[in-house]
Amino acid sequence: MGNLEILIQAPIFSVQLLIDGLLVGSIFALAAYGMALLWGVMNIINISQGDYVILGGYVTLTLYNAGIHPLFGVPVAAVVLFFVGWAIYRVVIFRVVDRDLFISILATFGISILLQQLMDQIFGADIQSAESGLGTLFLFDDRVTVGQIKLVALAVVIVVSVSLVLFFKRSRMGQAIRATAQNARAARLMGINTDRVYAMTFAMNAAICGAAGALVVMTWVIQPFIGLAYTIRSFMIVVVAGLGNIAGVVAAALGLGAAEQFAAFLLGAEFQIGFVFGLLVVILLVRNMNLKRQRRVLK
Amino acid sequence: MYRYLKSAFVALPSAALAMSLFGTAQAKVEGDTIVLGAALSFTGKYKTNGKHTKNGYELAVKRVNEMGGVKVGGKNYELKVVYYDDESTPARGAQLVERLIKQDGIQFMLGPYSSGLTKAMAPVTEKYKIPMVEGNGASRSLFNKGYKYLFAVLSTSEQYLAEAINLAAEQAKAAGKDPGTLKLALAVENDPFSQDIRAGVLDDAKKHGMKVVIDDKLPKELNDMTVTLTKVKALKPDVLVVSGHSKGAATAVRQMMEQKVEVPMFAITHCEAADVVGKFGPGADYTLCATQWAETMTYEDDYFGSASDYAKLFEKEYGYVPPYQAAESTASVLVWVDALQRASSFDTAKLRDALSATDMRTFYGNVKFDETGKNIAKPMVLRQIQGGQYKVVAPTKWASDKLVHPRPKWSER
Amino acid sequence: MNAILEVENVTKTFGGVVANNNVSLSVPKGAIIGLIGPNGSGKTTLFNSIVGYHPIDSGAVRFQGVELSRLRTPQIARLGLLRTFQQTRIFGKMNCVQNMQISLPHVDDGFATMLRRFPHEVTERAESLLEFVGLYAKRNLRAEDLSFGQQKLLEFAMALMNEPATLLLDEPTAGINPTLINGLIDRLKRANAEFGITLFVIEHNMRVIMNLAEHIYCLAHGELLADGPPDEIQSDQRVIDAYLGAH
Amino acid sequence: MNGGGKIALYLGLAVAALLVPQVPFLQPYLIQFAFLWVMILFAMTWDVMGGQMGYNSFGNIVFFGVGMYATAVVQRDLYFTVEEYANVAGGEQAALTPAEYLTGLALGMGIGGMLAVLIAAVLGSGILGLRGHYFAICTLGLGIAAGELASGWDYIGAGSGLVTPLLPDALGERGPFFYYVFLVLAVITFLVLKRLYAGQFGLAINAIRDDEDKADALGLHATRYKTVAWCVSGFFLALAGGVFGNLVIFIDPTDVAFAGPTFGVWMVLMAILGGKGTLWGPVIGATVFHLTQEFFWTYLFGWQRVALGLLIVVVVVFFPLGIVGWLRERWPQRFGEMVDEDARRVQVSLEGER
Repeated sequence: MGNLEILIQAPIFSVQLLIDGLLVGSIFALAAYGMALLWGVMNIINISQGDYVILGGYVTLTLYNAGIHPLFGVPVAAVVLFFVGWAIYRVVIFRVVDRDLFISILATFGISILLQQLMDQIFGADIQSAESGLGTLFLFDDRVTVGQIKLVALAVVIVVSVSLVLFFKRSRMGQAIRATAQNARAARLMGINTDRVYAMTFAMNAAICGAAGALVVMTWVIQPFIGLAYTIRSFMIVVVAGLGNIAGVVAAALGLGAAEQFAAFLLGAEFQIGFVFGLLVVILLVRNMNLKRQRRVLK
Repeated sequence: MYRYLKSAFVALPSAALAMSLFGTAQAKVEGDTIVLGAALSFTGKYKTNGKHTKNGYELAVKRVNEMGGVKVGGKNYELKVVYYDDESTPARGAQLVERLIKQDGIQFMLGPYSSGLTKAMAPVTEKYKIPMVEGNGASRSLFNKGYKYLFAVLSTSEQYLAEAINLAAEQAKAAGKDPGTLKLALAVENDPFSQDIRAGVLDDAKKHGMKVVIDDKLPKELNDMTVTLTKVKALKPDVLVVSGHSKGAATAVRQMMEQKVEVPMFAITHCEAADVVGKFGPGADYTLCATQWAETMTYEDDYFGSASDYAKLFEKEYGYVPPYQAAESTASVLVWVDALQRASSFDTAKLRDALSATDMRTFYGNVKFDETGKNIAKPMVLRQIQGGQYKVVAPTKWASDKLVHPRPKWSER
Repeated sequence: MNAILEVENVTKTFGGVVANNNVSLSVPKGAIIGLIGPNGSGKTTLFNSIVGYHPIDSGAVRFQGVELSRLRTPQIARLGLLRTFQQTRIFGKMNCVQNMQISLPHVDDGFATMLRRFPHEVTERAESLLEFVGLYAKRNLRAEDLSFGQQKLLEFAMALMNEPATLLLDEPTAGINPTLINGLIDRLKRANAEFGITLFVIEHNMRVIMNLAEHIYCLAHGELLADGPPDEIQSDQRVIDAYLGAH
Repeated sequence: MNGGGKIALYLGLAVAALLVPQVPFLQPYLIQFAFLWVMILFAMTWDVMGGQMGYNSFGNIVFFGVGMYATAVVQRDLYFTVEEYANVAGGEQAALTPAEYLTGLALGMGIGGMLAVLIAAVLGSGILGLRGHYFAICTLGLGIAAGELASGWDYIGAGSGLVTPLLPDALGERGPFFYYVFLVLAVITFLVLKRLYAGQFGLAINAIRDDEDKADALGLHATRYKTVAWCVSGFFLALAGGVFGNLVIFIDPTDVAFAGPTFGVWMVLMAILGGKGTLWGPVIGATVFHLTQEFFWTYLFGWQRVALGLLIVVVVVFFPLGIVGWLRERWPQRFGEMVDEDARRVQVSLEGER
């Protein structure tokens, strides 16, 4: 465990890992929040979640290649993805909303493969990135560096979260979505057009992911086939945080981000993704053991 | 609507059955055309390099045909290549090579892109005794299996960055230091090709007695190297070697720049493929890049003229500067042409012997195979990016410029 | 008569909400016992506690002298204490005969029994029980294609196939066509008399439970309110108040 | 279909399958057929869990990979040291005699199969407690984690992969050899599953699929059945994986062994396409899928994966019952689902008793 020694002898580097992890986690939080929204409102687990993130990245990249500053990609990707999400809902998702959960999982898996392959065809399989040109903050004698774009990402995450909370509290659509989440049948009886609510929810989720993707392409790199890792992270965060709990989602996302950085540092970078997926298995098992001890009423 | 959809599910497979079973079978030589076969990555993670490979093959075929084709047994034949898409996965590659040999009757094989795919295909061609000339499978483990029908025009991957280690040792000696005091950091992707690079580097480091302080494997889904770079900052190695195809190159150069990581020597592969100069401009300066071939080299042949002539022709044809992956591919076709003409026969056993006796000059470099089938007549070169230009700095024979060592600190640039 | 099932001071809370508070009751062997109470009075929770769907907070449940509160549902079922569900549960994609076959008692199951094919006698018995509940003609239909009432009957037949010593029935007549109810009561009684199965029945339909049970317990707000023979309960003011109060 | 017809059908299929390698114009396609048997194995073993038991696993590929690696490692370590194998000196191939090759293969498959059973039993005790989508996603994570783990483990070649020994010349061509090995494996798997489904095991896992709580309430040893089902599924997948490694020769940890995004998804799709939860569904589904895929590959050059994604969506959304499931829905009488008209009288009289 030579890596552990480094951290013990130079604890400043764990600050680096922590800061990086938290900022990374803030981007996970966006995608995870979208997933919680879909899951809560429509009872759909969206495997193509990560692919919307990557697609948002490509939208931003297209702007960047056209000479526009990639920060504009955040709103633009959100808007474009909103319509993509709407279209996907209208073509596929509305047919699986009320069906068996596994059908929606598999259908979104299909969409995921489809999106990946289309992105591969259109944008190529190479990794690409957009330079925000924002520079880097240097702390502690240059030993801790923070890309300013990551701070921007954090700011965007905060803005999006706050506006989402306001949206759900204040707007009519937001209230309709909450009502549908609680009881779709009752909402329908109350005259809420749940189909519209679902479409809106799905499109909003895609938009949130799009914004996250814009941040990803500026912070790291994108490539058509790396979406699934974001999906799994989102799922894991939601499982830990629970549905409809934005504070919990953010906290879990930040925690995951930090845990990943430390795991990669200590175990070696090649085990980072394996760590994420292994952690998923462990979390689900622990959760299940806890559930077993708790409430089960069968009628 | 649904009903039609459902009947389509029954109709489609029947049609598929008929078509896939009775697709046209081709022979190795059709009339006056010699048919070569290749499974390449047209989709998936190696898509871009698959395209370079195909363009390399195609340019060679076009040029050879323009210049009168291949003369075998007193008759001139045109060349043609049959392609399949291996989707960048070895499972598919193994399936396709069978298909090329058994269904399409291909007897003259060209290589796929990447060591992994070549590893999957070479044993099959070996089994059927079909010669394969390849330019994109560099892993040295391909050449210790005793394959008799595999020929590679490239330098094997353990040579890619070994030169950088020797360079560092030379610099240390010149500065009056013992190379044994140098600290080495490695961050290498977890795939056959990059792991071979690692093995080569480790061998040379051992030779000089260098100490390896970081030996990270990078994941295939790499998009962030912060943790490795944090270790670099903590342990301050003298040489940092990164290899992870294009994404490794791009990520490393970018994050080195962003996080102002200071290291005296920084050597990577795939600079050209990742276009680090175009993407990161001055941030890419002073990076050492390994390359199989550079258009500034002084090789020549009858088909393309000099290396730079080839580069011009390629750019005219496909609109971009040829990366070495394309040049290797073109050279592979030229090796086939040479062997076919010398053997003057379509017999695969004779062709194998002709191939193993190859000793020729091409725009890409000299080609002469050792008994394991790898090209031993051509060195790897190391280029350093200086002011946005690739300058050959090693080996000495080809060096056009002097190495800038150590890298200037970020604050002094 | 000795008690086959004894519930002693069972308390169960769900996150602060007391679902059962200090409930004690006993079911004598061979009897038909009723359990009534307004909605939300904790009847189903008590059933769930007895058959081990969730751990109880305190108290004891004994079946034929065996303490159940630490056992899990399938183990309890194998002891011969079976329950049916308020919202009928059957194996929808399997046909009625298969539903019956898999309901065979699993007491002696080992790894070898996994491979067992069902002998003719089992099928015979399955069919005769289906006939007993009037589903013989539909035995080859998928269970999900049956009407709701028929599914209830099937579930009952499955329970009989399992040869339990005691059967807990959660609202056996809920949702059943009134014209079929008499037939069902008759079959419940026959199951009790002919197969010797002790019945413990949650029922909302007063007419049914008065007709069926020989002794009735009444729960309200998670506590045992009253117990006694049907006539007594029917005229018990507290029970009447509980029902009225609940509405 | 009556009993005699059935036997005739089975015999006909068996004879046809055995004769394929003898037909001259099919000779070049034998490896394709071998892949077809692999696909059928994939679909059948997945269906034990996903179709028959309702536990939709995205992680069955783990067993495939485990079997493949176990077999390859046994084949390697039985006759070579790791060092020797990686660096066969003097240009001599790592050639085996037929007896050595077959011993290694058989032993490796045996060990791989047992290892898969062990893993299924150990993992199953925890993971099979998860229900529905939690199980699906958990197994998805498991499959990918296994691939990543294999990519980091040097003993099995890590990311550089592992090369399996070549088929010795004395055992004939690759085509017929792998054709027959996979044919035998597929047939054995089919027969074992057919036998299992015919008895209590089949009904029990069907019951777990339809309503696990009810199965629990009836006293069924649900956990035992679930674990055994996963072990059975894993065992045959591991055997298939062991041979598959020898067919493909080069084992890449994420693209060949633990190939979740390709094989892992295909096995689900094939079972659904054919009709999950039926005996013949996976076989038919795999056949249709394999042919369609070949068709896509040949005629949709470069766009085949797009078409595949589209196919998944269309099948899942519009055709979730699958071919056999649809037939069954369309003509339930053919599958024995009908009211027994003769017995109707009995029921009427019972209902009319009072």
